[in-house]
Amino acid sequence: MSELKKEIVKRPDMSVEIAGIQLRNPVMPASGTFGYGEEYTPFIDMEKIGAIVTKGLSLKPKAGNPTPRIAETVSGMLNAIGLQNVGIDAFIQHKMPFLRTVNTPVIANFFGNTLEEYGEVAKRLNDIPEIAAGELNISCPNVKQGGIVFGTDPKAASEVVALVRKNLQKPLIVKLTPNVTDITVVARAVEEAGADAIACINTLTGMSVDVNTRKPRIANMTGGLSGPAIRPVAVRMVHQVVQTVSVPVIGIGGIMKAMDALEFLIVGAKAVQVGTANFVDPTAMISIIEGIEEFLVEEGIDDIHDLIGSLKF
Amino acid sequence: MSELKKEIVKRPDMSVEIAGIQLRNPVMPASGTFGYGEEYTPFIDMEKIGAIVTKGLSLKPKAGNPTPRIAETVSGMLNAIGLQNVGIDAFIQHKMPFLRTVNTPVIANFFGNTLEEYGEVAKRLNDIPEIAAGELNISCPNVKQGGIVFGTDPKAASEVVALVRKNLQKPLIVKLTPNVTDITVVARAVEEAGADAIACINTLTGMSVDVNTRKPRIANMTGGLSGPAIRPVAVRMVHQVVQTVSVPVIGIGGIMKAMDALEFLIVGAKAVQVGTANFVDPTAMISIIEGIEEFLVEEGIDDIHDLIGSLKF
Amino acid sequence: MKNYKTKIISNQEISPGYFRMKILAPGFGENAHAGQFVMFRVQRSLPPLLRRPFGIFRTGFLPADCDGLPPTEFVELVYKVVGSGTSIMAELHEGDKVELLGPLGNGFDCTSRKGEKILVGGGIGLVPLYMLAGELVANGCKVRLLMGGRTRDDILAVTEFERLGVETYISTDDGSLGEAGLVTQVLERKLQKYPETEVFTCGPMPMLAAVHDICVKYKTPLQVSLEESMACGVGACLGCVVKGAGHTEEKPSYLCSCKVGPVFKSQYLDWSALGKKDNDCGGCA
Amino acid sequence: MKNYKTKIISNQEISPGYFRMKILAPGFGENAHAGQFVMFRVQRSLPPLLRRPFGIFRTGFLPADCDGLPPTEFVELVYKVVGSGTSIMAELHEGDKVELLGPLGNGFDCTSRKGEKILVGGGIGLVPLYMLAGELVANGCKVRLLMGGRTRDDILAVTEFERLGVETYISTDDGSLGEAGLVTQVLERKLQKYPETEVFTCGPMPMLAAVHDICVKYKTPLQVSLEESMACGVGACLGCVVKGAGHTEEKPSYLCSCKVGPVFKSQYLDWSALGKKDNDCGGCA
Ligand SMILES: Cc1cc2nc3c(=O)[nH]c(=O)nc-3n(C[C@H](O)[C@H](O)[C@H](O)COP(=O)(O)OP(=O)(O)OC[C@H]3O[C@@H](n4cnc5c(N)ncnc54)[C@H](O)[C@@H]3O)c2cc1C
Ligand SMILES: Cc1cc2nc3c(=O)[nH]c(=O)nc-3n(C[C@H](O)[C@H](O)[C@H](O)COP(=O)(O)OP(=O)(O)OC[C@H]3O[C@@H](n4cnc5c(N)ncnc54)[C@H](O)[C@@H]3O)c2cc1C
Ligand SMILES: Cc1cc2nc3c(=O)[nH]c(=O)nc-3n(C[C@H](O)[C@H](O)[C@H](O)COP(=O)(O)O)c2cc1C
Ligand SMILES: Cc1cc2nc3c(=O)[nH]c(=O)nc-3n(C[C@H](O)[C@H](O)[C@H](O)COP(=O)(O)O)c2cc1C
Ligand code: FES
Ligand code: FES
Repeated sequence: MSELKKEIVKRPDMSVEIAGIQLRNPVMPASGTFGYGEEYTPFIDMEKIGAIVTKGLSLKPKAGNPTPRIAETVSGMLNAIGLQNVGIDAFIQHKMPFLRTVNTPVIANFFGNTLEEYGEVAKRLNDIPEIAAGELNISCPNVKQGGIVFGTDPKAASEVVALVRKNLQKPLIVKLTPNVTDITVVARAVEEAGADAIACINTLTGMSVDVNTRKPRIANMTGGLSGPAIRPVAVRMVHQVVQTVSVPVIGIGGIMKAMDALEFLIVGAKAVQVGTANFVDPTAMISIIEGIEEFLVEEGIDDIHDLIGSLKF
Repeated sequence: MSELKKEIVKRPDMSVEIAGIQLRNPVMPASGTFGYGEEYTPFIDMEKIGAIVTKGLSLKPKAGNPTPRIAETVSGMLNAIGLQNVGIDAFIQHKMPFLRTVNTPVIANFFGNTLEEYGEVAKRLNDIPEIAAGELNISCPNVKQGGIVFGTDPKAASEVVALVRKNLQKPLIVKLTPNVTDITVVARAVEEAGADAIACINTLTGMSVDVNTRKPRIANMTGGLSGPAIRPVAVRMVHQVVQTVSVPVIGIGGIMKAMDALEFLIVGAKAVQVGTANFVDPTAMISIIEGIEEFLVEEGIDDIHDLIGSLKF
Repeated sequence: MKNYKTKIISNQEISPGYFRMKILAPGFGENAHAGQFVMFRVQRSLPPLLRRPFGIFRTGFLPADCDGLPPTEFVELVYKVVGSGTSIMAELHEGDKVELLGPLGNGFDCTSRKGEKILVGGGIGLVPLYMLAGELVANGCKVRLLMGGRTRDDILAVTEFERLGVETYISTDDGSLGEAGLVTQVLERKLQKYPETEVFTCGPMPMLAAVHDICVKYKTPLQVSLEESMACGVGACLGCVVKGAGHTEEKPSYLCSCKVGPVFKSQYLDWSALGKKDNDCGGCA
Repeated sequence: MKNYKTKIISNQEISPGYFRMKILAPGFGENAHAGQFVMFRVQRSLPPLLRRPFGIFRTGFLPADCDGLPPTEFVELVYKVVGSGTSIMAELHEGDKVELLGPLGNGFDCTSRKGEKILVGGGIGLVPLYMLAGELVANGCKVRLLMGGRTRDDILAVTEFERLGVETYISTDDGSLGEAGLVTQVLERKLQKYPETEVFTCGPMPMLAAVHDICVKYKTPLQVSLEESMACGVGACLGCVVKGAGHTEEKPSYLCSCKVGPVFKSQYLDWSALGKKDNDCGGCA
């Protein structure tokens, strides 16, 4: 783009609203890949990104899985962290002080080991005025129902969302697992149960074997596959969900650069989350925001809403 | 390995039996990536591989989907060929003459547009003595049930397998789709309905968007994701199915080299299929066979059965 | 048709963004015809995953280095850097290992010797026309080549075509070389002047479609070389098909462009569908 | 701690399979301590996906090229080619662009100045000990370095350690350099001779475990540098944890080896678990 053109064009409006929260742009980290925000302060300006999303929080601290917990695969990685986190109390005490200093909406990702616990964590979030919204991770096994993952069963998903909806006095984003036959069924159930927005996808369950030791490469045997390898599955599912629900959808899965984020926006995601890319390049989100803005300018689009959902089909 | 050692060790026994068919080694092409065999004769010796698996056959010729049908993704590819094939009659007339000349078991992959058609194709396969087994692809939409894919519903899967089992007087391999919440449920249903072996996985449904044209990169909008990107998902599902059923399992998904095939064998697959890799390197299967043999020699294993299922967990 | 595991003899930029790559390929030439192609494996590791198709620019022999040694046979590609694969190719050097499947597909049919021949090439579409021009000239035909491109940088190998004895006519969109305008305008003039002609073309789809329309208008036989996305290049994946003439939803006709093509007689193609992407129906694989 | 988008000054093989890479890194040295590490991005394109962690061998300044210009600051890594990422690194050249996150983690604690110091390094584990030796010598400590390796090729930078004023003792499994046998045998002899000592170690896990056992036996304080698989290097992913002393299923204690470590005081670790892989429980992410 010529210098001249750069001067003339006014900067496009990148702001979006998700579940009632106003974001300066649609780019935010994916839970579990950005710690509690503070870890990345040396590398990026927290007030340039759309929101901060915390590591998944539970009522009590959670120790997580044995190691090795991560393994690289072809254009992806497997992780089985096991939702290790400091617990909601320590979060309030040790992590919120930093988050309060940042002028960017904070979204608290959370989960429970039982239905009741989900409800309890939701209640505790009400006590923290600086938390803009809760992001409910339903990709966890329902201990009571013999380990069936909440998010793979529309009824269980609906139940947990309804309970959380009742307890949480903040906007509620529900994050879906891709390990299902038909994600639209779960999306619809979750919308009807009261989700204000849907985020997808979480990781695909995968496994990798060290041929020389004949052991699984992560101790937990299976782990969640993330990174560019899964992007086509994520784009497909986000597209399906957008076609199904009327609440806003946040697209996640293998976004490394602006072009990748644009795929999700074009199929109709109103915002995107960047996960594994933060590990590869801690400044990835900034490049993505700049790249989206540049694309809008080059395409002569003033408002990002004119791009969102502009898929031709 | 030293020359000396090479002379002393006897070549390990690589032969396996799948559903009553004796294979000289456990490596064969995945349906749809090897045409009807003849296409690859300039590049590899058909009598070195374990079996030949044909493109999916239907009762009538099938034209397939509009183009573009394929697109490369990060470490994978999307395809929506739409099961284009010559139909069973033309197959017998034009493709069998070549296949008869090759001293390698031929497995006919097949499908139907309706339940009845599945049954009809199975019957027609009985007329071809040189077909060693049928491989039933249940990843197709059931027209009658509103397009629900046979293989994603244990009841529909069971029904189609039972019908085919009744009609087919040959060993029956059933090939599963990975686009399900719990592949073990379908695997069990299919085993109970009479499958002699299970092959998995078929492709993961994915989508990719050309950001500049804002159109899907394949005309059919969604396509099947294959290649190394999906291997962790495939290894996980093969492991799950091996733990669930007692019939032999054929592992498929992202196998590019011997090390990849070994992952599947170690988790318990009795044979493997190589798909996308044939496009990348038409001699891939030969390298894989040689690589497995070399690994067995180096590990001092005489019989491949001592490797199969040797996962430590 | 063979899988060559071979190495690069040279790889040079010949115009901004255009490269010529000479690759060692013993025995390649005797089976290669104008219009055929190769599937080129950019590197042994990812990315890219799939091979990339490239037309054969020419085949030949390097002069023998020492007395007594046989001369070195090569195949030469000319490529434009457009994406990830060709960008990596541009970085390759003499001696780098590459793999090559070929020669593949059906090339141009040069059996009709009567009349004059007009070749219409746009940009990188000039590549297969070089070998074609050579064969036609050898057959004793009068060959005229209409070269089109966006700017002068897109007009390749003019001198080499002329050395074959080909009459060249250049047009560029911006007028930076030859006539300003589209190559199809030149074609129309030439067809008015030389009605007894056969046309051969390769280039971007809009150009091919325009050439087709003109040839229909002048009732001139036309052969076109198409560029479809390819995965296997050998007729196994069915990813590269194009709609044949008379294709309908009810009686569909798909032709494998790697096996039946990449060169087609224009009348056998469904021109209403070509170059358009459409999203008709569902299906599984 | 910063993300350097920088370039390579030099990259040389120093022993079969071992390389030294000097990287331009202004301002790096003033914040770097012995035992810290960097997350190195092998190349901008895939593969590999994730960055790779490497210890800091040393930091320093190149002599100024011209009068008046400030001297060039660098960080130096020493790495062994073991897999896909390090293989690609071995092919990099002067001037190639690379990215570097660092300095990261907590290094060795050198505050205790009393007594003698014994450093035990196995193979590539010698890397962080070089900077440590420098700091300890500067503190006025007497430093002995026990270097272990499979063969003479695994014994790195002996002369450089000696130039610091370090007493070196070499042992190799095959006896091709120094004493034949394990470095831990030498350690035990030294501890018998110099009981008032502090030990620092880095190397393969079986060696670390053996060093730990010996130090427990001789009641000698020990600091170990661990190598866990890492994705982020900054404490965000929780992929790199190790079990802390007193870890139980009921009261689990996981320490982030990129943030709390990679150097730990040995008594804070759960040695019964270290170096063993175990598959206890399920979980989602
Ligand atoms: C029969 C045939 C002959 C060809 N001959 C030449 C030639 O002589 N010189 C030349 O420069 N180019 C030729 N092409 C086009 C060439 O194959 C593409 O430019 C190349 O594959 C792009 O690879 P990439 O990785 O750089 O681009 P990508 O990053 O993959 O994509 C860039 C563009 O190239 C297209 N493309 C990608 N893969 C393929 C593929 N497998 N087949 C066709 N198009 C693709 C994409 O649709 C996209 O528009 C030919 C194509 C065919 C089918
Ligand atoms: C704090 C720390 C400091 C290190 N310092 C050095 C050093 O100074 N010099 C040196 O040569 N090596 C060092 N290593 C080890 C180095 O990180 C690995 O050798 C390197 O990551 C292997 O990459 P690869 O792609 O070549 O191997 P891969 O092909 O990925 O794997 C080969 C082996 O390396 C291991 N490995 C792969 N990725 C990682 C990772 N992210 N972290 C740890 N291990 C991994 C694998 O488990 C496998 O056993 C250090 C590791 C850590 C954690
Ligand atoms: C190391 C790691 C930890 C994660 N932890 C969580 C978590 O605590 N809660 C959650 O909802 N998702 C978690 N995820 C999933 C990511 O938020 C995201 O959905 C997934 O990684 C896909 O995006 P990506 O391909 O951009 O990484 C985690 C992912 C990774 C890689
Ligand atoms: C171009 C293409 C066509 C395919 N056609 C079929 C088919 O006709 N029937 C079938 O059962 N599977 C088909 N498949 C799926 C493969 O057989 C295989 O299950 C899948 O590609 C995963 O293996 P891979 O990663 O090794 O390619 C096709 C795959 C590709 C890439
Ligand atoms: S490219 Fe595979 S059939 Fe033509
Ligand atoms: S490597 Fe990510 S937390 Fe340590």
